[in-house]
Amino acid sequence: MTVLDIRDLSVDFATESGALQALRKVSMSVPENRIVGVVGESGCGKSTLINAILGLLADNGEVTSGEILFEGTHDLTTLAGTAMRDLRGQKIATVFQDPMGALNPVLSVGRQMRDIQYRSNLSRREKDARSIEMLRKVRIPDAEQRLVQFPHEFSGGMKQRIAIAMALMMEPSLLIADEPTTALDATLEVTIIELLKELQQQIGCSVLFISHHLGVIAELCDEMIVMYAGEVVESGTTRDVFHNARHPYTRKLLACDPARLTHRARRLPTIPGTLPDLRNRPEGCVFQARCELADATCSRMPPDEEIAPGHLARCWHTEASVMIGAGA
Amino acid sequence: MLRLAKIWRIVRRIVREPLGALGLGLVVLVVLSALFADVLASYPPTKLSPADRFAPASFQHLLGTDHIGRDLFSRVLYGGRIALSIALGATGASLVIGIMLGLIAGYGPRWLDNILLLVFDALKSFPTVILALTLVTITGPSLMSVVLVVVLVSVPGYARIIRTQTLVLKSAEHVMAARSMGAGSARILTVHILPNVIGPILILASMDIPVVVAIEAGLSFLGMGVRPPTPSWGSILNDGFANIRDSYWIVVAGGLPIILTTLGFTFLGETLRDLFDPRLKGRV
Amino acid sequence: MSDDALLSVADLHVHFRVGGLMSTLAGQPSHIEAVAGVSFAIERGRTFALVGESGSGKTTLARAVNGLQPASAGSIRFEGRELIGVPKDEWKPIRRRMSMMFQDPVGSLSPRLSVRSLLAEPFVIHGLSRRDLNAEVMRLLALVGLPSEFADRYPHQLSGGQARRVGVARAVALDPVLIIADEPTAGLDVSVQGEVLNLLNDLRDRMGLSMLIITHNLHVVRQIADRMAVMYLGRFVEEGETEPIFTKPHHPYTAALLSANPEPDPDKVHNRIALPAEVPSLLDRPSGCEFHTRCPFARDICATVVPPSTMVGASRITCHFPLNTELRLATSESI
Amino acid sequence: MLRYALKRLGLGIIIVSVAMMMLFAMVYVIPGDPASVALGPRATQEMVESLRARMGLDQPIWIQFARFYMSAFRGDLGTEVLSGRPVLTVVLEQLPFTLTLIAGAISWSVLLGIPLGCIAAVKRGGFVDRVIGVLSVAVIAVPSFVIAIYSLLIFAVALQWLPAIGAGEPGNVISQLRHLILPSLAVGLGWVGYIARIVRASMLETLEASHIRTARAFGLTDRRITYSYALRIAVLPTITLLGVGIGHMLSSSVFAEIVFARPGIGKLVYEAISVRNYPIVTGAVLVTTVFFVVVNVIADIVIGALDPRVRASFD
Repeated sequence: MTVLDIRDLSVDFATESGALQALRKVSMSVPENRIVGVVGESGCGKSTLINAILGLLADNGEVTSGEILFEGTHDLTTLAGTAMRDLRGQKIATVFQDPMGALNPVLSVGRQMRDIQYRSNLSRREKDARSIEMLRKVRIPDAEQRLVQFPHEFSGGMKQRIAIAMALMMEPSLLIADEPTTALDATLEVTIIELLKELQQQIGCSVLFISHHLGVIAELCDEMIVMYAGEVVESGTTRDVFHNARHPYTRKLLACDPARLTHRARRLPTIPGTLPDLRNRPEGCVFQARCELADATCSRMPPDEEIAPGHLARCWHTEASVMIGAGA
Repeated sequence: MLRLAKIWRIVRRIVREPLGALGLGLVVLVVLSALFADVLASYPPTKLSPADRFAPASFQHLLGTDHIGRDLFSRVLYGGRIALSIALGATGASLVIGIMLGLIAGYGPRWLDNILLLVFDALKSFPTVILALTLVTITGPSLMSVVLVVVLVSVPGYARIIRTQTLVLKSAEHVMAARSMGAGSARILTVHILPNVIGPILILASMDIPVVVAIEAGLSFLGMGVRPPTPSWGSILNDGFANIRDSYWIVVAGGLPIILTTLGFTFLGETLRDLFDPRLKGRV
Repeated sequence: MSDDALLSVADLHVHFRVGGLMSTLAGQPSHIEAVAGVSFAIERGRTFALVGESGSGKTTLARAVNGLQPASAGSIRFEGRELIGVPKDEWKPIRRRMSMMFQDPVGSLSPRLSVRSLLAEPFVIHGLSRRDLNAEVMRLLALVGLPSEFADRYPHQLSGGQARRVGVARAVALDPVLIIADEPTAGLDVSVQGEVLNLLNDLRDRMGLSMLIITHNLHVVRQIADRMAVMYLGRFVEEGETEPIFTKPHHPYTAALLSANPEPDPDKVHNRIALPAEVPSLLDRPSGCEFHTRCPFARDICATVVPPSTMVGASRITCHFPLNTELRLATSESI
Repeated sequence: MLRYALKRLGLGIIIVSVAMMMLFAMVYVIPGDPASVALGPRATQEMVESLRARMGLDQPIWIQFARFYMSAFRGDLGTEVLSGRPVLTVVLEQLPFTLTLIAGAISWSVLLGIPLGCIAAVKRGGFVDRVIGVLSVAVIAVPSFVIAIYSLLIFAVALQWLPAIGAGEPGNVISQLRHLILPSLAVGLGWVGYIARIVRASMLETLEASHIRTARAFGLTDRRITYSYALRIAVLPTITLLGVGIGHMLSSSVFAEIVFARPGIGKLVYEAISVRNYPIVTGAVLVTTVFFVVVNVIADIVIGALDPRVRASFD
């Protein structure tokens, strides 16, 4: 079964200088019990995608086409307030990037963990016991004592653990993790990733993991999508995308990652050029201005070419693209 | 020419907001009537005519006359001159002093900052009017005393805001960058800090003009402001208050210009702030 | 440490005051040592990288070298001159020879100044405004590969990469011999990081610059630095040539940092050195080896005896039990 | 918490001391001899001299200051020149009237201002928000003494609904309340605006914080998010504002007391000034300053109790 199935999703933002198309015809799915990564650089539309799924788009944002099917039945783009709220926290949980701001500063951690269990019929003591159990799962030492403490009394890494504990407390079927390790140091980052992986297997939920860090995606995710300027340019299993990328952008992005260079290079690879203006999208392929393979065909919208079963690239030149970035 | 076009653009943006249009209209009305008081007034503001005492509003006396027969309309016009010049002068002086002290406190050594903060806090802990009354008893009621009171009351506020901003900017990376290049304190304060803190404080100061108008009128109402017979809205209220039961129009004549001026400047200031510094919204 | 080094730092300490009178009276420490006895040297034309996690004291160390943060003890020799104790008004000529770049690409540019004024600023500060400033601005823009119309833009109109280029231009404006760069690639996308590192490498080769790079990003270090030092709680745990440290780290902390780098290959099997517990507070430094609270190889002696600083191979390390095997962080296994 | 409170109290004491220094400087150092002023132009040289000696004015300046300081800390603010009654007694007699007035003003402006601010924040950008916004600005702008005079004119003189003068019969609560309505209206009206605005602003700011986004992502109800998660943070600035606002209210109450001929500190000072009764003036200024500082210390302690971050930052 597919937990999350997004089809042809487009989102526009109204701005003073005209409509800005933040997402264009985004299709992706998160199968049951899998970890799906979303990777892309700033401005690629990762945050818009999450906000659209959670129904938390800013007031000037609007879904102009497509649907977001959750567990095959609910279309999240049309779900009304209360029904959406019932899904959030219950079936869909989220961990955000900024561990410092994610918890309410004037309420104790225990109170906040109790509050999100408001739907259950447990007594206050039982809810606290459940909170302690979750805090232990994310390896917070002295969980009982720490329940009465306030967020500022925890370090950044601890706060992110608490956020994960809260997200997984109701055993959701989908966990959305929005760059949960970006603000953390490298040694903390790997422990959080390992923790997430372990808890995902324990609970058996699906995870949508957003990151700009290719290494983290490679290590954690089963499948992945690559986004550029509001479009999914390539998707497939992590192995397919890393070993056999076919979209020129994906190939260049992978080549840029300095972690691939195990020896000192004369020149580091880069992607010359800049993102297109999303208020004024180019006709056809969104990457053509920065692509050396671009030709006349690229001014028409490229198809989602199937490279292998489940491996798609939105490009006219998926055959020729294997030459790109090969030198790296 | 460029400047004029820029000002015109700002005016058009202000007028597009209903509140801004109302505020700008009132301010223009008050300023013009003060500027052209000698043209508009049909009587000298201090001319007594005992025969016409306590005359209600009529075509001869648009707002009536007071207890010694002076024409209230003329007094209101000339009172506007006093109110506006004190407001501008005192606000300007407080701004200059406040900005300087704020920069010193924020950028200077820690001990000086601590001393200045204590002085600001102590000054602010005197209730304004009681402080003003005490001061005026010592210096005697006069225009300068009113200015002095305003400066004492408003400098701590400006200085504190500038200080906080300066403290934040002091460790900002662009200031560190300038320091690492060898820039001296004078350059850092004038080029890298002041331009970034002055905008909000100017808007706040423009919103303080009605407060100054109120302080002047209030002191004059208590007989502690400008000396009679100089016309002031506050002293008109004072004259009228003694006769409130029989001749209500005197207090009406004294109060209305105060209300219109404070509302006008406040509405204008609010609109300016919303347009140019939305971050300040809700600051009081 | 050779005498002809451009910059040599010896036993440098930097203190911060914490808490007020009350906490001092309550017997709590009134100072923390952000940098606690650090020595290193940078040769002319070479690049030295300081690596560490947040709170390790690397930024404080850089600021102390530049005189922005007063040092409390030790020595900093730059071009043969002792910098500690130099009076405030004599720093200016030194800062002309040594420039600094700050973390935030946009935030380190004064928001109300145009790119033109920002680029002219070094000349104005150093009383060189008789030069043709416009020509200098154009020269600098060309040097960092920005079109000349950027002169009239303001910082908020620049992307991170463009702002970083302006920062680089400001840093090299007066032909310094040393550039101190605090996280030069922080907040930039990977495709832009490469551009900035290429630019820095180019300029170093062309202008014969030396660089002190502060970063938490190990890939940056490998691509740009000749020597490196790993900092933990304000001290160096390992210092030496970059390449040997990457292939054969001797300090467990260095090894843990290197192993904490997820690699962009889904088939890699990771042999991680996991670090338990959290970084201790500087207010409460551990006894003995300060890393022993998190070290997976710690033994009894580590908790009590401060390890000596020793040379192992080409690196200077501070550890009782240096690792001595080739680091095999990840092994490729075809599945 | 105790440490935080003690620290805050210590700072308060220092501020009062500095304020006293300034007050002393203002009254005693600026030219004009209080003794001759107090006795009037017809007093003989000996009379002035003897009063100067009685007031300690013949001593060196620093001794005068030390005396002033020491006796003030003992609660001795001197005696009134003419009646010979202790100044503190005279001032404390009047204090309750002013406190009642301020308490009245605060209670109705808080009761009205907080809900209005919440409504405006929740209905942000709508018609109701705009109306509340304009009205708040308007009532803040108009000076309280003009409101006092106009409300006297309208409700007491023209309509004759409410009494115009005094504080009501002693012991008769109804009469006292009726006498309280107009003055507390004049003192509190602007505060309805202030409070509504600050509650609206900090409410909006809080609602945008990322922890509120987290709370939404956990599916908490809008009611709970607004009134339990956000309002708890949004009222904090209101408490600070009220602490500072006590100073403004003391000022407004001077006017209200004079306009409505109501006993109180303001009226006491005003009358003392017109007869140049200096000890009363300094005494009243000191008492109100101490009152102001104490209220602010309490406000800060309340905030410390409600916001754990503040407590931590003070350690």
